[in-house]
Amino acid sequence: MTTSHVHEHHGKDSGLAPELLVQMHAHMVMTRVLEERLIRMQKQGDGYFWIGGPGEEALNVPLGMLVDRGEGPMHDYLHLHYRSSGTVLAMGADPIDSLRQMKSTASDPYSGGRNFCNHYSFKKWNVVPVSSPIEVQFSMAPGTAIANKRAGGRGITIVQGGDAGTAEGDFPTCLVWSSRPENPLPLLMIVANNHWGISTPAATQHGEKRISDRGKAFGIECATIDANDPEVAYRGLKRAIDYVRNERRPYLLEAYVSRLYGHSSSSGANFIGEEVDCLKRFEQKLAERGILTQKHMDDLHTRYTQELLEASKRVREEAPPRGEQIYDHVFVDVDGERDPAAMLPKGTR
Amino acid sequence: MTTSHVHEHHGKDSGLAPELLVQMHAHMVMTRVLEERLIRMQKQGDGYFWIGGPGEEALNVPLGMLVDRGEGPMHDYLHLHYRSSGTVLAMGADPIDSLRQMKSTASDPYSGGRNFCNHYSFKKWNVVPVSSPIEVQFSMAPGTAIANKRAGGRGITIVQGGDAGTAEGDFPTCLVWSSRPENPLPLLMIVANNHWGISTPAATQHGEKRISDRGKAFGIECATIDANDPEVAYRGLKRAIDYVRNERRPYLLEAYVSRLYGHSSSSGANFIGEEVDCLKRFEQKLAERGILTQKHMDDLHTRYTQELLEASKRVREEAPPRGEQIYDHVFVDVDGERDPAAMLPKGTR
Amino acid sequence: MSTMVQAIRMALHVGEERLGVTDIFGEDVGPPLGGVFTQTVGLKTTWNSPLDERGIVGAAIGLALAGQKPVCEIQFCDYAFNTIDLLKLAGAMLWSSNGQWNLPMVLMTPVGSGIHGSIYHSHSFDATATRLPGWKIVMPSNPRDAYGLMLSAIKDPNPVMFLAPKALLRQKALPGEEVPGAPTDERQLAKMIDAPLGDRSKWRPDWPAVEDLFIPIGQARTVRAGRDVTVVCYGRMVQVCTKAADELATEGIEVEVIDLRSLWPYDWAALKESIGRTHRVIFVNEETEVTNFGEHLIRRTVEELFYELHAPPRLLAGAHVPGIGLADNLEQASVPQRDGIVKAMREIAQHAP
Amino acid sequence: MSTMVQAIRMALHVGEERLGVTDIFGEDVGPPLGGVFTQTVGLKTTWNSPLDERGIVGAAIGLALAGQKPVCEIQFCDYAFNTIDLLKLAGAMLWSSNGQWNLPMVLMTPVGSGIHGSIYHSHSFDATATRLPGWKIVMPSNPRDAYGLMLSAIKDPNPVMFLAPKALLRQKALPGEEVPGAPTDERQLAKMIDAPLGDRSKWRPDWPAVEDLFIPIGQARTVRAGRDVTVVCYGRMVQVCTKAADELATEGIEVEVIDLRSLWPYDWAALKESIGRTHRVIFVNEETEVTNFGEHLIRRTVEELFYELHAPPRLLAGAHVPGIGLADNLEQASVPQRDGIVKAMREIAQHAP
Ligand SMILES: Cc1ncc(C[n+]2csc(CCOP(=O)(O)OP(=O)(O)O)c2C)c(N)n1
Ligand SMILES: Cc1ncc(C[n+]2csc(CCOP(=O)(O)OP(=O)(O)O)c2C)c(N)n1
Ligand SMILES: [Mg+2]
Ligand SMILES: [Mg+2]
Repeated sequence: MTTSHVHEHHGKDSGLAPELLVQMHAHMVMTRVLEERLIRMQKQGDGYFWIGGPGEEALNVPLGMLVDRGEGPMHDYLHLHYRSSGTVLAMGADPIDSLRQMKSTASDPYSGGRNFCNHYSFKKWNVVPVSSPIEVQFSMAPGTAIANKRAGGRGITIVQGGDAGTAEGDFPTCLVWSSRPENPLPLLMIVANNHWGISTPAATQHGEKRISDRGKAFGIECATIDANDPEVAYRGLKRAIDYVRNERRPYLLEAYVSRLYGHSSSSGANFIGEEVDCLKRFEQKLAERGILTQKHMDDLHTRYTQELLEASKRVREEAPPRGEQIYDHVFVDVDGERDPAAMLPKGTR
Repeated sequence: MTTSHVHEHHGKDSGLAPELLVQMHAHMVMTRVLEERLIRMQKQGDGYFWIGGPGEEALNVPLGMLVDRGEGPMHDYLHLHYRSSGTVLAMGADPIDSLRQMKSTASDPYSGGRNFCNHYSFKKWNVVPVSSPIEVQFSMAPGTAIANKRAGGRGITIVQGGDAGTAEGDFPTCLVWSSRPENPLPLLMIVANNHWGISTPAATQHGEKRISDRGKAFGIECATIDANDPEVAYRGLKRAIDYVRNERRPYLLEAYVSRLYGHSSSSGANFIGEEVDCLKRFEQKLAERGILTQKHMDDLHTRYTQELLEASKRVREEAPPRGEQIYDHVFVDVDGERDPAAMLPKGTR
Repeated sequence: MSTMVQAIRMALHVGEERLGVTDIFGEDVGPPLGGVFTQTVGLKTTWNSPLDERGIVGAAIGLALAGQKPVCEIQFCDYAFNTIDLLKLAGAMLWSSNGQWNLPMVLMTPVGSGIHGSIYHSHSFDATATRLPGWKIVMPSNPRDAYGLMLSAIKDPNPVMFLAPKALLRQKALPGEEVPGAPTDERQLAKMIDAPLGDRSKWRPDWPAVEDLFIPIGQARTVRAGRDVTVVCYGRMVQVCTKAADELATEGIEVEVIDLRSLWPYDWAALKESIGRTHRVIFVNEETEVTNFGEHLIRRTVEELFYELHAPPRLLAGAHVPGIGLADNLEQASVPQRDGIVKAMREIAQHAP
Repeated sequence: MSTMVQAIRMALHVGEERLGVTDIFGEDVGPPLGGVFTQTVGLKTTWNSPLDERGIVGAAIGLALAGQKPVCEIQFCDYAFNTIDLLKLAGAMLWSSNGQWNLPMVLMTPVGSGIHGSIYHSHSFDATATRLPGWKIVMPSNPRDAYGLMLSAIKDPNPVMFLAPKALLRQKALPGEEVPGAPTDERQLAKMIDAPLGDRSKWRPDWPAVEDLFIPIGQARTVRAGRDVTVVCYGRMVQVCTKAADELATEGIEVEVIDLRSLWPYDWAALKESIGRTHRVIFVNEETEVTNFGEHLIRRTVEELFYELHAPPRLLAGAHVPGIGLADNLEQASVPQRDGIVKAMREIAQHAP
């Protein structure tokens, strides 16, 4: 059966354990604080460009908490986008490494100072490199999903992108390839719908009432949820992930999110008051329900802010990569073979 | 309202005028005879490769009869595929020109001996060049449809491809671009579904129950018809074309067809007994209903066969293009400007 | 003193008003943004497309087939690499239809490094572009050329690709590089055609009466005359090479700098004349150095001018690595820098056969 | 005497049995057809993909990311031009992740003209392929090299592209070009591994006990020694150049023919040694002649061997036009032919400085 409906659970209890909500809240705060630190660094000249996920915490943190983390096809593969900080932090990433990537230091573990901030890569956790081209992850995801299925375990592949990106051919490629009658795949497709593509409103370009409806023609299970509520998001994600894990079939989840600081530093990276702030809304609920006091939450915010401020100072002292390192990692060596990079004609530059 | 259903009208009267059916039949016979002549030419060494449309006559001939033929955006634009001989013949193409393209003569009006047979191009009739790459026509069609809409007349754009090709990103590109809320387009998308992609059965690769369902998420009107019956096809096409002409909105039509001589000469180009022969079936009906006698139809078949045999002999005498002509038509000249081709370094070959 | 981005915008305006441009479109090209570099803000025929480069190129081809005159944009050339088949198709449309269908379309896209763009906002496109028979390729190095080449591109009945060096888009015109007819006071020009920050829904540009300027496609420009060495470059490298040449002049080495401006067709006559005089030539571009357009120019040079050469011809180009890294050191090690160019110029000038 | 297509098939079989190949896939690669040239018929891990080149390359990348060893096929390289962005991404995966993720994948695709393939079954891919940093590129000219290069490609932990000259796929091996361990009786080999016509659902191949043969990627082969002129070629042009050289031998001109075999990395040492001896060199390939890989080799030659040259280096390559036309005259005017090669060899041999 194929379903598509918006779950609304604001206010009323979601049935999730308070401990879980507290943990979720802490990850969301750290994510927000990290993004705000990255934005500040860029504005202060400690980085060239910022793009990230403030406004997607309520979706991305629960995702990170639900992932089966590990290396190899028995665990989940993640093909994330440049707004996925909440997911990797919830998985256990050290926020200072994000500052390193922003500062383009040699110590940046994700790209060695080569790529923009929030372009993650964790081999040990199956988080494949985030790349700037929109939607290409949807063409690669079926490959890791084939490996998940072949491995015979419960590992699945999760791929995430934005709403405007679904106009690229890679999105339907993922729909077609994940639902091949010959080999349906354990693949969860997540569309983080913030209703924008840089400056272009989704409503002007997209005739779909729901993006998730695009899965129906393929018999793909699909749903649309309000992911500005982390409890709704957690339950929607859990339902989807459980389905994919158990049925070994694809699922398309559309999640409404906010874009709280605009598209990127190119558009100013200033707080957008009109958008729903999932963290603020969540904190109100936690306070109302007496799960956390506002004081506790404010203190947490202050502590994390202080931690990351100090971390950013440490990062400022770290060395940048050296020019000749551009020739590192073009190929992995095959024993006995001369490094082909060494065979390059090296023109003067 | 979005509909999707298979119309079945075999046997019973379709309400189409006998004169129309007779004309339709004649075009279908000519199309079949032409394709069989092309196949023979290739087998006799009078051409290198055959690909074409035997088995799609019941779809393509009605399409050609329903087109608003002319040049410019007040008329229909056609983005056809390599099985569309029935459409261009019904529009009035001279079959001998197809033989010329098969024989790669300089007189081939479609490509001057450059392209494979059944790769049509009629500037005067808005039939844009058929190209071998699958599905790219679906990325170009929105452009001519924008021009149709802008012109303010009743002209529309019609694009046609096969079933396997819908796996390419170009097909959904056409769905997205034709249904943009900002500017919905008068665009008829036709998928000729013969259930094969060369050797690959559609059922192994495609999870869609109906390909036409893919339009639904975009609010695109869609239908699936049995186009092995030219009367069903005529009425299904007319309904679709009228809708697009009047509403200036997109329509997705999936049409079941046969592949009567296999994929191409590469797969032998022999008659496939198991597939429904739309012409044979139509002739039975015409005879049953007393609209045409079998004798008349056989005579027509014989006469066309004779005509094309003689035409092929004439074509055999026509000159091939000259080698230096490869430099013709790289650019249209801008007055006063030296032809850039003349500026080429001409390496020895 | 207009900037290159203003020059492009004014050329597109002239295209709309006097040359029949019907559609200027691409991602974020229309209101409210008017292009990620403001290159299309305030224009009449702009519209936003879905985030789909294949759709953009395809729609432009379709529009041109239907006799419209589209100018489409790929937001960064880094994102054009999933459309090469369609670009080839566009270049082949006239040829494969034996002369029936020409495509009066322009594709514009920002290229090159120099804005800390990291791996996906630093690509060059000249090597790929010159491998597309049926396309004309232009690449300006200053506002005036950007204006004049865009007008010629729009007027041309063939597909023309306009490669805009993104690092130069916001630079001001130097004397002699102004757009003819545009106010020379930059504040005034900005007030007339630059959109205000924030809400622009009510703002309308006040276009200056700019004049026609059609810089012939295929015509190079000698930026700096010199007797000792010929340097052939284009785009962002023109300024770098000119500065390097000025530096060497203090050592008494006179370098001639030629701005190719059109990559296809290119001005072989001008190159031949200059190389025949200086007998020494260096080709400079930012593109990765293997199977590079500068290598074509070297091949042409040794094919036709071998015995004119008093030194081996040189290529200075980008490193053959998978991308341009974000860190300064990485970017600088990846594309030609002034010091390396000065050094190469000195070496080749002093080279004794 | 196996054919190249049989050699490829046997190499893929060895890949499955001894080198860990997990997936051989692409359009019509699996049963019932086993490839449009029968290159994958009877293999164990083959499967058919949807008609979606982007999906094919993407899936191969994903499989390689997950530690599988895929060999994917693009049915004709003419249809790979909508995947260049993904090919670039694959080549950049290790580099952009600072060494974390290598991609053990092979992409194979038929290239070149010679089968009357018209505009879309005649493309070459060597220029585009050599513009993909992070990829290794191999291109065999005979069955033995096809076998040995495919085994090395499969064993390599990096992305390797295997370009198969489609016009040679069905040619029989000449003496010395056999696949080690394969029966030399062609009837016998065909009976063992070629599928019967018609229904193959019950047929199973009987694989011969072929031996390991790893031809190092980056190692050229001297096909024919000669003192007067060096000719550097690959793929289909190797036979054409060798025949041309044999013809000139009757005039007393001894041409050395080098089969590059690997385009990236390429065997510069071998080229340098040969050109240093003959002092005259011609590069021959089928690819369009502008921004052509042979032009890179000419650049490298003049950069390092300028004063060794007794004649201008030459390039013989494809015409810079939008396609290769179907008519014989058009195809022959578009790609290098034996007569033109003989003429160029004679000219350069007799060239007096
Ligand atoms: C293939 C490609 N085209 C264009 C761009 C430039 N670009 C970067 S982000 C973006 C908008 C993406 O919108 P969406 O997919 O909705 O994701 P969001 O940024 O809203 O999360 C564009 C056009 C790109 N990075 N990649
Ligand atoms: C982009 C592209 N990929 C591959 C091919 C090779 N090819 C030619 S026809 C064909 C199958 C097309 O199947 P379908 O779209 O169903 O059309 P049909 O031939 O069945 O009418 C393939 C794979 C091609 N021509 N273009
Ligand atoms: Mg968005
Ligand atoms: Mg089909």
